[in-house]
Amino acid sequence: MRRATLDVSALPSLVFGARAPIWWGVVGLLLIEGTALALVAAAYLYLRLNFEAWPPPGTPPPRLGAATADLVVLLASVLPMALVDRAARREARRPAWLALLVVIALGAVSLALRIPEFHALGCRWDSHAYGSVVWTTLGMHTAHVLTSTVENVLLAALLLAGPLERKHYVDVHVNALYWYFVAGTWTLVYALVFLGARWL
Amino acid sequence: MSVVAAPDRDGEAHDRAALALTWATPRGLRGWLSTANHKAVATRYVVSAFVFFALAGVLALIMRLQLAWPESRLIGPDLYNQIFTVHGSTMMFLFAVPVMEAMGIYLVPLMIGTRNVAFPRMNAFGYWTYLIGGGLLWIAFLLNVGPDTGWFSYVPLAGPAYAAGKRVDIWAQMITFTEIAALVAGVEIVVTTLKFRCPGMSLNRIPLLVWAMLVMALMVIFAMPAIMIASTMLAMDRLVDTHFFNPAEGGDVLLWQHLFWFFGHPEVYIIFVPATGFVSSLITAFARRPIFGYPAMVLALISTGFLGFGLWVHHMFATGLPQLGESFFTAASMMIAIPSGIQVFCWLATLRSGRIVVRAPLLFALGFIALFVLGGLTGVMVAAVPFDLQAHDTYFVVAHFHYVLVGGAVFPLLGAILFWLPKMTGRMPSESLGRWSFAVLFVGFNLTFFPMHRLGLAGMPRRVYTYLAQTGWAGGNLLASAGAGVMAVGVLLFAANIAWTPGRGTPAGADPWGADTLEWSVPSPPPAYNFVYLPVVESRTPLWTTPTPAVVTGLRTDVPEVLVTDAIDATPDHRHVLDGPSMWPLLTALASGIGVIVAIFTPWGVTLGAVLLLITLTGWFWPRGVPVSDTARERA
Amino acid sequence: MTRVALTLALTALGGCAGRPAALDPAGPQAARIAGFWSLLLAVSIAVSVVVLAVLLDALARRRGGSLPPPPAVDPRLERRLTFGVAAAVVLTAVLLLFLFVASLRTARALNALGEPDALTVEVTGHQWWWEVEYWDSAPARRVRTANEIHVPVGRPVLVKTRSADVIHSLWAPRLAGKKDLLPQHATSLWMQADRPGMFDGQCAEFCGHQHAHMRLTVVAEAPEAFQTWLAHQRTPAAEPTEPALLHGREVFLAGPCALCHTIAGTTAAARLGPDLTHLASRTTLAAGTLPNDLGALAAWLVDPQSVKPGVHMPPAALPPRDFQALVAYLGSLR
Amino acid sequence: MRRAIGALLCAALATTACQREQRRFSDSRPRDAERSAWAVAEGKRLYQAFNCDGCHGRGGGGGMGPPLMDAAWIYGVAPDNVYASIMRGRPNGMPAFGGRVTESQAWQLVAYVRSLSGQPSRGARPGRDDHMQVRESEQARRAERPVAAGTPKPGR
Repeated sequence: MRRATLDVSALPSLVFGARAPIWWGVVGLLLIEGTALALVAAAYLYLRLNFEAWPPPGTPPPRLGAATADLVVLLASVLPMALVDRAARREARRPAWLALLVVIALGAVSLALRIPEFHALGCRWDSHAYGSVVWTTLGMHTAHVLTSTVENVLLAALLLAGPLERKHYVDVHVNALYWYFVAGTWTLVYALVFLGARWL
Repeated sequence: MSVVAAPDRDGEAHDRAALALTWATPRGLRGWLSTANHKAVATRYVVSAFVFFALAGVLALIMRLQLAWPESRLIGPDLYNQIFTVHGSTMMFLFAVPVMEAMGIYLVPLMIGTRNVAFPRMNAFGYWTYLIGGGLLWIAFLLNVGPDTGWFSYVPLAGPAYAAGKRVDIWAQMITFTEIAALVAGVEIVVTTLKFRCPGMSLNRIPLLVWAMLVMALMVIFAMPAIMIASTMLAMDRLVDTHFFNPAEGGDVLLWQHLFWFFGHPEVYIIFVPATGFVSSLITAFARRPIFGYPAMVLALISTGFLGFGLWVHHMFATGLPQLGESFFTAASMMIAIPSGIQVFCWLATLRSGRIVVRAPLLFALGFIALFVLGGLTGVMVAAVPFDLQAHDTYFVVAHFHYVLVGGAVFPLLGAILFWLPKMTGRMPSESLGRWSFAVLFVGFNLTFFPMHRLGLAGMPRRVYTYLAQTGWAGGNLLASAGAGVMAVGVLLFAANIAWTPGRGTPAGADPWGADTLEWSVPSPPPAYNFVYLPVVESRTPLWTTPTPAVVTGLRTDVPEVLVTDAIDATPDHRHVLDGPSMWPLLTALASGIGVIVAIFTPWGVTLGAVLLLITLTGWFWPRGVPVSDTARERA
Repeated sequence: MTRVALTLALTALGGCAGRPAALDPAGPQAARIAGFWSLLLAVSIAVSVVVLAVLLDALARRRGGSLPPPPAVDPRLERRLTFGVAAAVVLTAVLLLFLFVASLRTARALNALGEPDALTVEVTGHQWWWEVEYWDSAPARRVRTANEIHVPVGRPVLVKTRSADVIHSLWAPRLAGKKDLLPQHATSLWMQADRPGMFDGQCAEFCGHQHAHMRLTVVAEAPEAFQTWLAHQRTPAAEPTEPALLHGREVFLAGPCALCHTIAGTTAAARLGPDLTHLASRTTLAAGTLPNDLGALAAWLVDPQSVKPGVHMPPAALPPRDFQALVAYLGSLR
Repeated sequence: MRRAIGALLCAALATTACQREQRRFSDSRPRDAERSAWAVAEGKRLYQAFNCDGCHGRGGGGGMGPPLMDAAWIYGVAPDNVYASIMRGRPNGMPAFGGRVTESQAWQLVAYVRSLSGQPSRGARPGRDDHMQVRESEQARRAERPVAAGTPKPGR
């Protein structure tokens, strides 16, 4: 019985970008995290309607120092991550983990800056609804930075010394996507938490 | 398409043996716990969901027993509140959404001609997380720590001030588990449907059931975060004194209702949309013709998906919102009746112009049409603000949502179970038992829920554990309770049919119904790798138009490799090796489970969970053993 | 088959014992909604009849017994069906638009009830009873009662609703739609009774253990009768003359009752529980759960938990003589 | 039959869990109020309803009356001592609520007063209430180690 066949053995087994299923998986994660962050922002604005003064009396607007530095650090970190991404596409192991170490360092700086940022909020999570929503927004983004940095460390360890396979370059490539999301959403969280207290 | 001599008989046998070896799951308990096969995980999901359905059904019977006559002292208010809350929460979070996603995870890979879902291990992780969530709720309930503030847990009643103890915390954490599982399955179905279709299955050749699952999965991705944010806020309010819902400190009790119903209404469409997919498959198979108006049906599904997010405020018409807002949401709530109408009209046209063969699965689809039209119409009624002010939070609404959820989703689901049981178990269910279970269920359902329309208009509010004799509600409630008994008999008949089939049903073979989609081209029950050679599709009804399709060759049989195709017109793009079985998904689910459950008692549970997750996720991610993809063939 | 027969019999028995409350309006609000309902019902019956007819017709034409191979689709029938489905969809859209316009008009009519001489009543929801207050600029003339809203017939009433704890929902189906009582946002509800009578209602938003027994009665009476009732409610409790009643009052003031309740004219002025100044003039006890007679009052006082498990009222652990005197005294508070 | 399974599982798992969730409306064993989160929450409601916070301050911070959230106990921290303080009163202004507060209410108040300084199990202590937040909720506070304080300074 002669049936027409479609031979696919010549097709590549390593692809990058939107061709790779893992890319879509990470985009799915970003949609979920993005929706969650957007809803927390919506709750922030909704609660704003219950206050005459924002932030409420007795709570100073948050100091901008640490947060602005954090903004610079995170936006700057996009550059080395782009290098990691290009190195991964070229499957160049050394430049990939070198650039990744820079990103990890910047991530660590960002995490370190979070401590003064939480103090800069000028209130506790249980002071009032403003404190609750501000701590939650900042806390959520900090969790993203933490998980993404831990993931970077894991990938760097794999690139440095682990049993690396060619398919892991795709993981490094899509991990850059998640980092861009983390750095990008910081602008929204920064505007909301630190500038929102002044303009809203 | 190169015409190369098809692999001859023993070449195919060799490939079949190699594939069986590559895609096999290790034996024994360890194998059972570590499987990543989409059919194994999906079957467990469906079985667990139906166990929870039975448990919640027993609770419904107890509630009906308590309400059978006025001022009954069978059950006190405290236990009754727990029972109706666990009944609602189990049906919505532990049965309806998971079982629809599980049917998707079972059927989508088979219907689009691939061998597994996109991320097999994550799929297993999703199931274990769901199971832990279900266990948490039911063990707590049996320990008298079941939530007692309703499946929607409105604040401030569910807040720290008026809900003492850990009951509502159990509910909030159960939500976290079930929503993680739902999101995982959602992403699985989206990526599998977009990237793993067999060659030739362009967007306009995707079966309607797969379209329904895709729309559901996308709705899950955008709806579930709302309930996770809301339940996390509630848990924080209750455990670490945040003030999201504290009116005295700037919080807002309506914030909870907005966040909950922004998830709540899409959730009921997440449950309903896959049911339309089942009905389309059933009607296509038993009207012996392709579905009428395929493009209209797909557009109806997509518009239902979008519109579902635009009408959540119709649950809050009685909270005194501004007039303009209410009219907008009345319009949106009425507009969503149009896509549903389109689907019903297309089904009717298909039936009208087909040569109908009546079998038990089709009866459930026909029963669905009758019940869903009634439910949809009462939906249009409560969409209008003036009438909703009379009907809101009464038994009229209880009748409405049981007509659209039981009539609109459970009936098609039961029809789908009967339709695909031969494929899952290899044996045919009993036709007479199927018909009898439908008849008893249909009569019992109407007997139970139709009188509730009248009870609601007579002033009976929801969630009352008893009522006074002089209210005049005794007759309707007794009738509803009797109907519930009949419905229970119907469920038992259906369960008997399912239990009887694997043992003594007649062998079904690959295609007992002569249906049109790809899953009927593989043996029943399908082997672990589904297709020896992936099919090439040339039409919307592959088995009817090209019974012996062209096949894809060249995929490796020594590694679990699948073909990844382009998202739009499914042209082959590259070969992709999937992960095999592993224990890490179970361990990761346990790690997150321990963290979330301990977090009920102390906030440090979150840190404990984070540390455990770090360990298990590292274990899951860290590659071990022979580098699979870099084998000699690749380097050559 | 006997079970089916039994349940059918029950249908006749339980079915239509009179028109349901929401469709037996006694006020303009409920009347408008009932009118709108009959429009909705008519449209729904028509649509469901048409759909079921088409379904049964399609089934009646079925031919094949076994599973024949799929036939070629007849293009002429296909075109006719396409036209039919398109017409049905357009008809659906038009019907929905028509219902939407009707809904808007009804909603606007509902909100247009307000007039200058409207009576204002403030209702505050508590866990599991209704505090009803007739506001007046002079504090002395303010009347506070519980679980009953007296309204003059024919005069619009603005019910300002608020909650003291969780979310409740005030609903008297024969008079108007329901409105939630929120602890934070002040909401209001327009209501008017066109004929005298007692119109029962119940809390419609789940509010805890005794949500089922949080009932209220709207007593509509002629304007003169309303004014005499209001004037009577303003008077403090009558001074007891008989020794038993005097003793009953002492027991009330000395015991746990004065810690929660108010009786105008005595030292008891706590507002945790309902105002008992004119308790005996009310038609029901315990938020519509018990009829207002001495036997029910005694049963309620001796163990409230047996009547409404979970209620915040403690049992009156009093010696029998004091208990009888207390019951007699409370029964005398016309 | 379901009650049997519940009881069995209750024994198997942490028994304090179901004890904490016990809603005994007509209280046969009022002294056990301390282990039931619902009873402690009722005690918190009564603490505000009977105006105990008027003298002892919102959340037991102290005012005319001595603070109840610190470690110092003038008349002893044991439930019976606190019960006696409530029902029979104490010198320097603590009225006797004997006839006015019923026994089960008194034991709920005792349970709440002891939870102000974190005595009963953490799981049973109430969270924040829906009023202005003066200080941490009872469950968020550190448990104090009770110390017998000296005789009260008159007229404090």
